Amino acid sequence: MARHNVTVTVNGEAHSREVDSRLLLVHLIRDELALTGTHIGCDTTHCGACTVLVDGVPTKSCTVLAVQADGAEIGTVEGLADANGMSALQEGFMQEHGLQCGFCTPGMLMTGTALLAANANPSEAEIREAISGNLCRCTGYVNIVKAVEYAAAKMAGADAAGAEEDN
Amino acid sequence: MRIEEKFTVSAPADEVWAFLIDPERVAAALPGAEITEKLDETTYKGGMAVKVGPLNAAYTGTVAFDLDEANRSAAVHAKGQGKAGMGNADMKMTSSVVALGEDEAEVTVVANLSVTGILAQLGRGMMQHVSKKMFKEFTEVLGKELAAG
Amino acid sequence: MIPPQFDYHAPGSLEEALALLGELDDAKVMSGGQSLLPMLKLRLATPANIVDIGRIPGLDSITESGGFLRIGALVTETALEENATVAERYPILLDTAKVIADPLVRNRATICGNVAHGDPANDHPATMLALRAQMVATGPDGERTIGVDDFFHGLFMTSLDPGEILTEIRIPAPGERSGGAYLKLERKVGDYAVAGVAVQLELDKNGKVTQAGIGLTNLGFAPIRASAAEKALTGATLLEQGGLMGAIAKVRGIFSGGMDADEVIAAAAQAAADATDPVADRRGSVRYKRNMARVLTARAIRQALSRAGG
Amino acid sequence: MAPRTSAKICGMGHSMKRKEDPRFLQGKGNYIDDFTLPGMLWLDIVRSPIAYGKIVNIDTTKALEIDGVLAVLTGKDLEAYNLHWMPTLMSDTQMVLPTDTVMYQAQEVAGVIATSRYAAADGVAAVEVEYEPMTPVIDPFQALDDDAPVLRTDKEGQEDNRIWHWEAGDKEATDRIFDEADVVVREKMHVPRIHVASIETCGCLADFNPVEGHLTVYMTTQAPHAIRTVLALVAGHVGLSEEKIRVVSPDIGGGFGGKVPVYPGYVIAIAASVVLGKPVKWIEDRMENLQADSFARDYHMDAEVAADSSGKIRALRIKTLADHGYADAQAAPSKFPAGLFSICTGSYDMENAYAEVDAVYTNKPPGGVAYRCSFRVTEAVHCLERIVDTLAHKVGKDPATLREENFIPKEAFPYHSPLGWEYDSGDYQAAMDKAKEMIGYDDLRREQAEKRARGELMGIGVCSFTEVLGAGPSKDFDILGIKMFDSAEVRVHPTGKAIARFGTKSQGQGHETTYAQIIAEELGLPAAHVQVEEGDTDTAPYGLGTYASRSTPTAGAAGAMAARKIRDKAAKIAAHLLEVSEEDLDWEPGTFSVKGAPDKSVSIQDCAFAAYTNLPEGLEPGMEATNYYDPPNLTFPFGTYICVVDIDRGTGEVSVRRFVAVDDCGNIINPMIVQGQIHGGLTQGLGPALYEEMTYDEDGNNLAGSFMDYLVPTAVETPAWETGHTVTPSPHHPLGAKGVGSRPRWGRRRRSRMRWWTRSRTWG
Repeated sequence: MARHNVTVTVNGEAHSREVDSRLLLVHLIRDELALTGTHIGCDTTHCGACTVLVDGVPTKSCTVLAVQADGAEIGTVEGLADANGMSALQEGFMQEHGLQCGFCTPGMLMTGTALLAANANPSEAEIREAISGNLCRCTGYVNIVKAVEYAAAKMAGADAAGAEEDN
Repeated sequence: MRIEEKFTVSAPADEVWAFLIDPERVAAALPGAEITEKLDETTYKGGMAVKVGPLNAAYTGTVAFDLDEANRSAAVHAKGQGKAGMGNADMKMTSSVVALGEDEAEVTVVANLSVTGILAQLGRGMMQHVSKKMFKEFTEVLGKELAAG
Repeated sequence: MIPPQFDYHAPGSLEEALALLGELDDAKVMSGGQSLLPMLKLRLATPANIVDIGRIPGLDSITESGGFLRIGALVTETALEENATVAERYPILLDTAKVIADPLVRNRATICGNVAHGDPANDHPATMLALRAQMVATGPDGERTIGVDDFFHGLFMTSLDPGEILTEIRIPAPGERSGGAYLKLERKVGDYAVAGVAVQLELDKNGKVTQAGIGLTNLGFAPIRASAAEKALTGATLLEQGGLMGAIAKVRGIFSGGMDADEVIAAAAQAAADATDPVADRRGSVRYKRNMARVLTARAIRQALSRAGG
Repeated sequence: MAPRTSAKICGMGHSMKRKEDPRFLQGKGNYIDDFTLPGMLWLDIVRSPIAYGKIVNIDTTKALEIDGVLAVLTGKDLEAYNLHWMPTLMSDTQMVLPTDTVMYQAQEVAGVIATSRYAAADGVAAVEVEYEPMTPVIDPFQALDDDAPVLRTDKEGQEDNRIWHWEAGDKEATDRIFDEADVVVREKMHVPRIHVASIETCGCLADFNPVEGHLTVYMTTQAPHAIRTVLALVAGHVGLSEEKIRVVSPDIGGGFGGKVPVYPGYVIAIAASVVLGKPVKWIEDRMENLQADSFARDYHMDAEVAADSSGKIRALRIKTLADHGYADAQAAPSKFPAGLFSICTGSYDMENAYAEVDAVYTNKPPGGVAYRCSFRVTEAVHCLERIVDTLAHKVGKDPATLREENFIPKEAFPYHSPLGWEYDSGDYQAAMDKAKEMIGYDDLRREQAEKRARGELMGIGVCSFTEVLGAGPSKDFDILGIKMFDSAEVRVHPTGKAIARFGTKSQGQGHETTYAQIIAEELGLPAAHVQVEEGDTDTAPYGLGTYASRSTPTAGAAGAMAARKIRDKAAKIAAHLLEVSEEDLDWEPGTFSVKGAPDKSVSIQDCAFAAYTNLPEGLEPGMEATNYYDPPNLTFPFGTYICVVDIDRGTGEVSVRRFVAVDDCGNIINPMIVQGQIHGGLTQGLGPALYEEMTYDEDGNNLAGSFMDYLVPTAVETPAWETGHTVTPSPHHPLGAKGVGSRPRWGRRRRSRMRWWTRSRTWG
């Protein structure tokens, strides 16, 4: 079986590995790079627990080969918080009780992060549609929707504050 | 799963009957099927490869014939096991031939097919489609072969 | 679930890809991989080689030119959903893309992949039938164009040769008064259709149907064109017309004993149902699925009419 | 109820943000597949594609040729150590690996051990197993036919497929009422076989140290202590005695009852680790999880209600057939083979009742887990609420009114039910009133009447349930003989910070937060200063674990009681510090002060420091306490749920327009968490009502073995749940709490989607 040199930048850090053709991206992230925040929940591309950002696009990493991601910028849950603390969306999940067992949460966060990047003020229906590829068994989704709304409001507030400062 | 087919062949009933009880010819008319060994007068070893697009399934097993010459009715019991945990298939099929005219015969096939394993599980009626198609191809080949013969 | 072993190839050009397909034994083309990878993980498919066309430049554009909408091999469902031309002029395509799998899968899944997979449960094939699309297959001897009616042969089977790649789908540009809709009944988001119906209608200036295209999803061994239903609609005037012309048409209709619009639509819907050959599974019985084909066809016709600008 | 403590202390009634969230939100949770040990090997399992048959031969040659594959374990290998069978929690037996016969599709047949998960998977595909299929018994009714083959030929004296017969109530008296009743309604219903489908599958990492003879098992279990005991019982004879076993249950990605049983994979991984002397990891994939792990429900119920002509319920009679698969592997209390199904008289006062359940073997996976429910309570509620609805239709009464007229009045508590329960407290009308008001019940009924007149379909469903939680009091409740108490150990350190350990194990319920709040409530220490630990059998006190909504009623109470012991000791220290007698002290959470001189006070932290530095004479140093809490009774939470659905007449599609849930779970520890639990329970009720069902074809093929066909609702199908609550404290629980965490309460009047002709009375 062919081996391939793969270089990916994960959360801003470049990693090179030699991998088999068939290695799944999620296993590269979890097993080779030891970033275990990205989870595996199904085999059939339904649950979204493995969602990561590939060049900014939320992607189910169990349905992508590691070689396909060669050269890509990958974002995982470990990259969401920075020196200033958790992101607005992470904070929203905590404030609105958008998680229980926490297993689907990293995938939800990555999908939610991409949604907010594309749509700063999503409606409830848009949020529900956006996370429809991410299954959650604990929360009933109500509080996940609220968490995204919380983050949108917080980010809008921060933007407004920033704009005022610029003025 | 029960499949029932009735079709007419433009050939004498004797010829149709001779075809239906010849394992080699039957296998040749079924795409993917082959007879590999004769175990005794009525039992054969064989295989069946099902290829549908990128999907591959191969079964190996035995075929046993139980013929009722007087009524021109053949009971065939084929059972096979899939490779790599694909599951098992079991088919009990009775085919009977009735002459409709000198050069025309009617074949009635009643098959009970039971398939276990992932192909049956995927819940999309895939096996029904595949077996329907196989029967259709079989009857076409049968019709052609005999008409040509 | 772990895929079986295979060798992966990522050609940088179409020529290179075609050469690989020519050289390699048992090679399978992959674009978005959203159908193929799950099949590999289930070990239902075990190709020795995978040729990933995802890195070939120039295959990811949607353009409208020469009387066609041209969808390249690597155009994703998401790209289709976000395309302004599609939203404005081909709403049936937008309808279709939006009900495929889920948004994350659509970020990688391609329209051409959806079609080339040859799965009668996939949604685009029916829409392509309704739109009378053309499939552009590129092989070692160059391009050939396959009409959609000659493309689908059955479960996972198409007219594509093993050495060919579906490089483009061409959809005839819609006439001035035309409209289409795709309706899918699904058990939940992300599921294959219980039944799906694509309807594309072209009207003349009097509102008469000049051309009808109807395709059906997951209702048989292959995507189905509901020809009798199309015929039932063609030539019929299904829109209420205002003013004097409308009144005259109505009176004429009454005297000629012709069917009114509701009756025509009902007849077409029934004809679509009659064209189906579904199997019973967890999505429903044969009878239920046939009925759904009827109900959805009627609804899709009405929506197509209203989009045709009533 | 307003919180008694300040926001800083954050005791009961505060919606404290969860202490576990920061690690989950930053990808730093520790789930089972996140563990890696040096030299770790991988186990993957060969499973049967057929439902029933003989194993003719297992050929491992090709598998062993694969690079990285080290060994293949079969039933014969385990038989050499007498490890091929194991007991279930219901004292039945279950195969670890078969030696001759497979009993259901996806049953474990062999274990492949390899150096990577990829090699192990290749090994599984290369093991060639030859089967001789037999005709499976799939239909539980046919399983009882005289000519049905006996499936459990391994069990001596087993002459048919019946597992047990259970009954409750006075049959004769009940029959008499039925004979003379004005009205009798009857309905047959099936609560389908479903699956917990937690997003994390099951798995373990077994690490046997051959030098010390010590085994550590990291596993996704809701009941680590019970599992350790079971492992010791199964493998004690090969030297794995209980003190040599440590079970560590890390963060769990959802349990819902499905992570209580011992699955064969765990035992195979342990056996492999013992044989190879290396750590062995086994992680199920989704299809294995859905197809082989314990199911829930699968009760075929034939229910009848006898009433007078006005709809006053007089008696209830239920005959049930329970399909348990090939082994009874429930995790129910020993004396309750049908769980707490006898709560089936629910919220209604009636003269008598009789319920019986027969359990049968079939060729399906074993189980019967308490899925988001207290042992068969969901089945009981479903059965009763549906038949009560049928009665309302029969006597022509509004379903809500009929319920109200039959409620046990609040003055009647404690109430003795005809099937032997003593309900602790309740005010059913209050919950009904609140639910009706929240949803605007009367307006909806009017709208419904108008719509139906126009031929449109709209349904309104009402359900008033009573649950029974908190198993349980030791006089009645045990699992494999172990009494169903639970435990807590609280230690307050000199600086006034505490660690509290419990015998339960959270799977998302937020124990790290709520338990800290309970300690905070009792001791006045800020909840932020209370570290909660669970799941490590080496450190946590013995407990029966978290399932069946028992944690707050048992372990929560144990935490409160342990904290009270500490407070009693702190009072002695405070009296010493303040130089007064104990009787002269007042207690406000966190502070002891002298009666009449509130400025003369010491804090609980002062007392903690003094416990290590400045003790009154004769008092034992330190500040810790342990409590094993044996509840005096169960708790009986209740509520009313009302749902409005619109139905597409053409397609039968059901969409939930609104759903109001009013719950009464007694005093609430953390309202935010309780609301979250209710949302989750509702969604897991929506699933089986409209989407989820494990079905089998006649050949025993599981037709819902992946998320392609096991339809877990997404955010699009799930409505925006509306919740409310009333508070009726439990008189016997130390905190007045009743527990929550269950509540999948959804009717399934009709599987409307599949029936486009949906009758207009759907859910009406």
